[in-house]
Amino acid sequence: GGSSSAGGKDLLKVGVFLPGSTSDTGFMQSAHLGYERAKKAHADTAKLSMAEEVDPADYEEVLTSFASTNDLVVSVGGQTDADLRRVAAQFPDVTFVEIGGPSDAEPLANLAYYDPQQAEAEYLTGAAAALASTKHSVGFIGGMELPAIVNAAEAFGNGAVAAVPGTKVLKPQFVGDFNDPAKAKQAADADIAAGADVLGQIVNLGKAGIEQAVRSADARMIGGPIPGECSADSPYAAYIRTDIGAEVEYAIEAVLDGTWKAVQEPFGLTSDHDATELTFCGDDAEAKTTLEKLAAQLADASVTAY
Amino acid sequence: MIAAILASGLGFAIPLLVAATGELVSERAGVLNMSLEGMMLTGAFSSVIGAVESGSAVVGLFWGIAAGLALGMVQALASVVLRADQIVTGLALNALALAGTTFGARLLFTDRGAEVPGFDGLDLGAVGDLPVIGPALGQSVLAYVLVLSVAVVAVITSRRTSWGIAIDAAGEDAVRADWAGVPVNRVRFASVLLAGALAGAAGAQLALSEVHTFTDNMTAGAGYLAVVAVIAGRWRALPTVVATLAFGVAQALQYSLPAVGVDVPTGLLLMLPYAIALLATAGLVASSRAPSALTRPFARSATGR
Amino acid sequence: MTRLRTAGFRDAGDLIRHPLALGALSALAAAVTALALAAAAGSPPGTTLNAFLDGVGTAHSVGAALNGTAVIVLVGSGFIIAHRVGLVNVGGEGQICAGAVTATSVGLALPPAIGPWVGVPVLLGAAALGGAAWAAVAAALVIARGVNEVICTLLLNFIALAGVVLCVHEDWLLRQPRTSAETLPQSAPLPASFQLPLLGIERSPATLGIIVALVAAAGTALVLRRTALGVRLEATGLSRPAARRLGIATDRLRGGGLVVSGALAGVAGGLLVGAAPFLLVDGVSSGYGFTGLVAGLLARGSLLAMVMVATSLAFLSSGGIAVQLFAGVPASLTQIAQALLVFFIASTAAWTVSHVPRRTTRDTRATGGEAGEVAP
Amino acid sequence: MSDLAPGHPPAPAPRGPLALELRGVSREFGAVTALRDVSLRVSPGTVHAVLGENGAGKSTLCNIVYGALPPTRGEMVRFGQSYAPGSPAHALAGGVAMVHQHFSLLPNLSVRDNLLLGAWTQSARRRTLRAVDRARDSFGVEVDLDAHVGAMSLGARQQVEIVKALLREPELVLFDEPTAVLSATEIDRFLAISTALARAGTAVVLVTHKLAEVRAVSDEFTVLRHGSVAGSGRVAEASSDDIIDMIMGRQVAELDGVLAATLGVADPTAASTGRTPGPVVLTVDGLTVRDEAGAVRVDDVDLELRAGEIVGVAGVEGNGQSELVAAISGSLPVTAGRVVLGDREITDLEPGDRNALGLAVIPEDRHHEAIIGDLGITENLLLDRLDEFRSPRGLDRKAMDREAARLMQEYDVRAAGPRARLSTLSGGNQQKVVLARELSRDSLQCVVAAEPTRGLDLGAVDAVVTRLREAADGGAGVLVVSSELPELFALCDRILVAYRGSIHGQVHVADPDAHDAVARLMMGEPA
Ligand SMILES: Nc1ncnc2c1ncn2[C@@H]1O[C@H](COP(=O)(O)OP(=O)(O)OP(=O)(O)O)[C@@H](O)[C@H]1O
Ligand SMILES: Nc1ncnc2c1ncn2[C@@H]1O[C@H](COP(=O)(O)OP(=O)(O)OP(=O)(O)O)[C@@H](O)[C@H]1O
Ligand SMILES: [Mg+2]
Ligand SMILES: [Mg+2]
Repeated sequence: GGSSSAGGKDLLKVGVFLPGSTSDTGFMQSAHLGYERAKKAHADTAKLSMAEEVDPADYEEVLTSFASTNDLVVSVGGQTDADLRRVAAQFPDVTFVEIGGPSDAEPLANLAYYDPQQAEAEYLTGAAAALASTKHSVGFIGGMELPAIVNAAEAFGNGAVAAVPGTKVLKPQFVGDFNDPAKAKQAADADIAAGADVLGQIVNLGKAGIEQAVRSADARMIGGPIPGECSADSPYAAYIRTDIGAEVEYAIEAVLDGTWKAVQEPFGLTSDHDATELTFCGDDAEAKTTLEKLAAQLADASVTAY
Repeated sequence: MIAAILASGLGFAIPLLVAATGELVSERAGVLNMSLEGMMLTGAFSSVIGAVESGSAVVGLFWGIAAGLALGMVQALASVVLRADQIVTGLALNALALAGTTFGARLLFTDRGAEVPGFDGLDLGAVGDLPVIGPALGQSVLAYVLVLSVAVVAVITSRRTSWGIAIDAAGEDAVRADWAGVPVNRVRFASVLLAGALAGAAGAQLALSEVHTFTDNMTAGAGYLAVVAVIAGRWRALPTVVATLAFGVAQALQYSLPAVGVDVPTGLLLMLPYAIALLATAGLVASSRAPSALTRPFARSATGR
Repeated sequence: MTRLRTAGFRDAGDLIRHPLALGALSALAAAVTALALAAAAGSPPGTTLNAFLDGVGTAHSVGAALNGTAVIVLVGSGFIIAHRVGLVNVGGEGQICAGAVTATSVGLALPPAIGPWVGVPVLLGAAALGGAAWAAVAAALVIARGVNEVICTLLLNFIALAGVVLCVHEDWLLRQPRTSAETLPQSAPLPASFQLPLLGIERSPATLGIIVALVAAAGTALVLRRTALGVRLEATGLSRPAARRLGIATDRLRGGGLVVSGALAGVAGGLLVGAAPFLLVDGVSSGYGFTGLVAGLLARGSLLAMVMVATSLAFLSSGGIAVQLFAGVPASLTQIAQALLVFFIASTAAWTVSHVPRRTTRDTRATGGEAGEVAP
Repeated sequence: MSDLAPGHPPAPAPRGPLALELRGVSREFGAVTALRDVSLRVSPGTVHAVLGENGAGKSTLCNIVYGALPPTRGEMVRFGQSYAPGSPAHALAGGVAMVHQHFSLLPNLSVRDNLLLGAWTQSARRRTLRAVDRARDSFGVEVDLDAHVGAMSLGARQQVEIVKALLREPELVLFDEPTAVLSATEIDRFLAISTALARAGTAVVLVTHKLAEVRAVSDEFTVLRHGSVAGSGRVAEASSDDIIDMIMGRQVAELDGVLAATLGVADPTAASTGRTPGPVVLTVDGLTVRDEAGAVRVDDVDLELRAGEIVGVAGVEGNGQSELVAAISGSLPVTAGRVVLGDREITDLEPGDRNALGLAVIPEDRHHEAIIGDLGITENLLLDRLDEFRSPRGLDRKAMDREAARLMQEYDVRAAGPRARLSTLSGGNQQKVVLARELSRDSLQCVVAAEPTRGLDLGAVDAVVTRLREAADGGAGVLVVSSELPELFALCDRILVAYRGSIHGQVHVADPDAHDAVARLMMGEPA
């Protein structure tokens, strides 16, 4: 890594790698929002650059060229893990952070793992869904069948049952693509036809499809990871905020003030980063208390998400 | 559940049907449009832009059709005028449409939250509650309009009309059709434009009726399926319709099976529509033959005998 | 389908009609359009070009481009073989996947200690078999059922892509052992014996692959130009009835051509899993099938031209990433440029050779690709 | 080279406006000059014959008048007004119709659809159908509107072609080699029609290779040679010898009997060969062939062919003779029966294996089955002998070209060189290439030839006939299917007549009343 160029004063050069689209209304966009915030906040201490929408075949090339021109490389999304580990090994004097990687991965000397713990978040959305459901039947729609998503789906079920025992939880659906609304819609249609009236999701742009499905069947869904506004006619029963951007900011700050450590850093409710937060729409007081109770239980680890 | 499968199956089948109808005419006239996929995608893309810009779904529809026409124009230029290789240019146009719309989406769709005006499903009241078919009927206005216009096209281009005969003649043997006084290349050009317009409309249907948004590569192979539907339908109208429905239902099964708790690996479900398409072609096509001049360009100066 | 192969040399060697000349012109047009679009996206041409050149300049990206070239060349060679017997194989994508899957399974099944001298050949052999088998499905449908080869190879692509998803998600298939709920849906990495040796250039990921590919291309050229088999393949492609009458086993050659074509694409799949990160993941073929088809088609049967096209396409895409990184232009710009390139070449090529008789099994005199029936 | 034959008055100055006049029309195809500065005048109510060898430019001329090809230079005038059709559609609208050398009907449309092609409006369709009746009433041409063209005999198709040409009551009709594929009776039928047309005031341009037809119906003639007008005049005032002289710059005296016969300038005389039939080389036994539709095309045919004899198969086109040859040569699957070559059954062998065993085949459809136009002469000649030219460094192209050159020499194939693409050869030379390949095999036992001289120029016909004779003299059995009766009589020792798919009878050419016998048999009556 050469922290030499960048005209005159010596800025921290940061490369943020977003393999997906920064306008996917999901994981990547949330990370991108953090990137923008950090860019403003550290305008005079750090120089940020980013890459979005990269083909799996090209991960390694992008990471390599990032590593050879930056001091800190933040790679967002578990799918980059294999390449990132190899590149990190090749550039010992560059710092690497992977967001959303396998939560059991071994950190390297120069590679830390930040875990958004979507599972915990989904435990809450499951609960919220169950509380909002009138038919006591809920479903979950995920994008790709990645471990993080599979676990989240399981947590969603656990949460639902924990909040309203006896709730019917449909088999989670994985449409194979986070950004295909047509497929997400069909999956949602199928779940609704199977009796569910509130749907949880981790499908970025796929949300648009689910939205159509629930609107036309007056069912409801859970929003997130980027929170929106609750309103009467909105099909959203609740929003979960899973702030990936917070982790990008945290990484940069950590390196800037030298507190960066090569560890597995959790960002869920159990952590003190408050990157996760659920907003339950409507004014059902006891539902909200139930949710707070569950959140507390997660925080003090008296229950596990999955 | 059956009802649900039918409903969402139809939702997927209608765009296929619309696109396939245009492609059927074009292939009967002797031009194969691999670019159907690209036409649909571009149609979806610009229909959304149109709808957002104008705030009216109908305007959006027309933008979609216009975009399909534009791509059809390019394909026709390549296939008919320049006599280029239809398969390569088609695949190239698909690549172009995919990259182009992705690029455009980056530049234009910065605010994903924006409301996209679209066509909502009809509320048919009592009809909608019919057993089995009820839900399937709750399609959008646009869907009904499209299916109707497709039917009209099918009638106008049937073997019973002069147009139909001319189209078949151009696709069976352009030289002799020309000798008989049929303006072969004009017929072909028009057919490709028709395919483009309908594919554009199909894209609009996908974007404005189904999901009210555009996402990169949102057609995800639907265009290819439409082409296959024509072949599986042995270049005849009704079998083609059946094929599109079959593909639609196959797609729907993909999600209905898990919903009812049947545990099938995602991979297998992803294969389903294409596997069915393959079996269909393998099972049916052999018994028929394609228009003899399919993918063969025509130029009068070259027919000196 | 036009074939300039003969035209380029047999016909009065009109330079402008040579594929390379055309390629140059079309490339220019594509480049200009791409730069204009980049400007629209807020990056002045100068910046874009610099970024591009920086991008293709580094040792790493050259290596990456070479690896890409290898894959494209293999698929392209296969395409040309099938095309010579009159079949358009658009199934490269699926055949790559098939090759990657068999290669991975073999690599993971065999004892890890057998050493690269055995391991790598075995890996590529397995890959070839996989690709061949997948193409054989298409071949069977084409020969036995008379299905259009474009359609069934195309459909088999989608099926194979889904097949990879299946393989990497199912524990009973190739998914790596689940050590925890976090185990990613991908195969375990191949042991060292099955990893392609690097060419050993500093900081460059370039592997043995490029050598393999060039050998394959050269071999293909030799067979097609210098051997009896080559002539028989061509005859079959030009007129099946006549070829059959002259004692050529046309069905076998057509089937064989498609299968060999698939085998080469399969080897390409082997290269992809045999190079870092040495494992099978969803989307392993990442569009190389179509790029290979493009290279094969644009070269019109000339393997030299094909290698050149393949190289430029590979460098184009690695430069494209740099354009996104350093000029902030969406990466899809390079796909746009590539698509335009293909489209321009394909269109103009047909136009420039339009009065050379096209292949038709009906009438050797028909020109402009039109076949007029001769009265029975 | 527009040399008028000596002692010929120039074409008379026509009375009244001309139905067609060409002034210095030329057409080039790249290097090839198809027409050079051609002038021609056709008056209404006359039949104008256009003669010439293959590649002389006859079809090109017709295509230009019909708007299917633009001329490179020159102008056309009709009834005093300049005429430049942009497309066949224009020509049709302008009262010009054409019947093409290679038929123009779409095989997989019905007759009705074929006739209605290009009639866009309902009224146009009705008018068309009325015109069909008119054609029947005034010229006696019958067509079955619902028949599927693909399933019709060539004679029947020809009828449809004519009806189609007459639909719009044209003032000028172009017939390009209409009789090349017709049987004797069909030819007479056709000639009658063209005379009737002329009487009705239509101008008729008749392209043909056959002098007899010219004599029969035409008033004036123009001869093309190598694209230029070699002569023209009134048929009544020109002697056959002069015309043939113009056509090919050769004296009739030099002409082979067969050629003379084909041209109708001499009576067919059995070429009395000193050949004595040897052992049986080809046995066909209960051969039956059904087409995809299941219709019986060849019906339980038995025949024996002996070494050194030439046997002809006559018959009205579409009576199964083509299928018979196809089945023997292996390009049609046999439904029942067996085919034996020498002492070897070949019923189920691939065509290639039959060749290897010494069966030479000259297929009817040259372009489709016999040659590969985009390959060079060398490849076309040696494709089934490639193994002989294997060398350590792959194929020995030089040796191949040498061998090809030798064969071209021997069989008098005229072309740029062994590497010339076959599609650039004239039909005649293409046919010579086929002969060279098929007859030069050492294993040669038996030759099966279908319409070997169709559409070929005289030089080529000469070559074909001589080669077939030599083959027989060399001890091979020769089976010839031809629709040219005189040719058969001149060439064969005996003639089998095909009728409705079976061999209806056999006639020895030596018999005095052979001709009538064959004629009767062809009509299905007993000999
Ligand atoms: N499509 C073409 N491309 C190139 N040259 C052509 C083409 N058609 C005809 N020619 C040239 O024009 C010459 C005349 O061809 P044309 O078919 O008019 O001869 P023809 O007199 O009709 O012969 P035939 O009696 O066999 O019909 C040919 O010898 C050939 O050289
Ligand atoms: N597409 C073409 N390209 C080049 N030359 C052509 C083409 N078509 C025809 N020709 C020319 O036409 C001539 C052959 O035409 P011709 O009319 O003699 O064939 P033919 O004997 O009539 O064939 P057929 O028996 O099928 O009518 C050749 O000299 C050839 O050069
Ligand atoms: Mg002619
Ligand atoms: Mg001819």
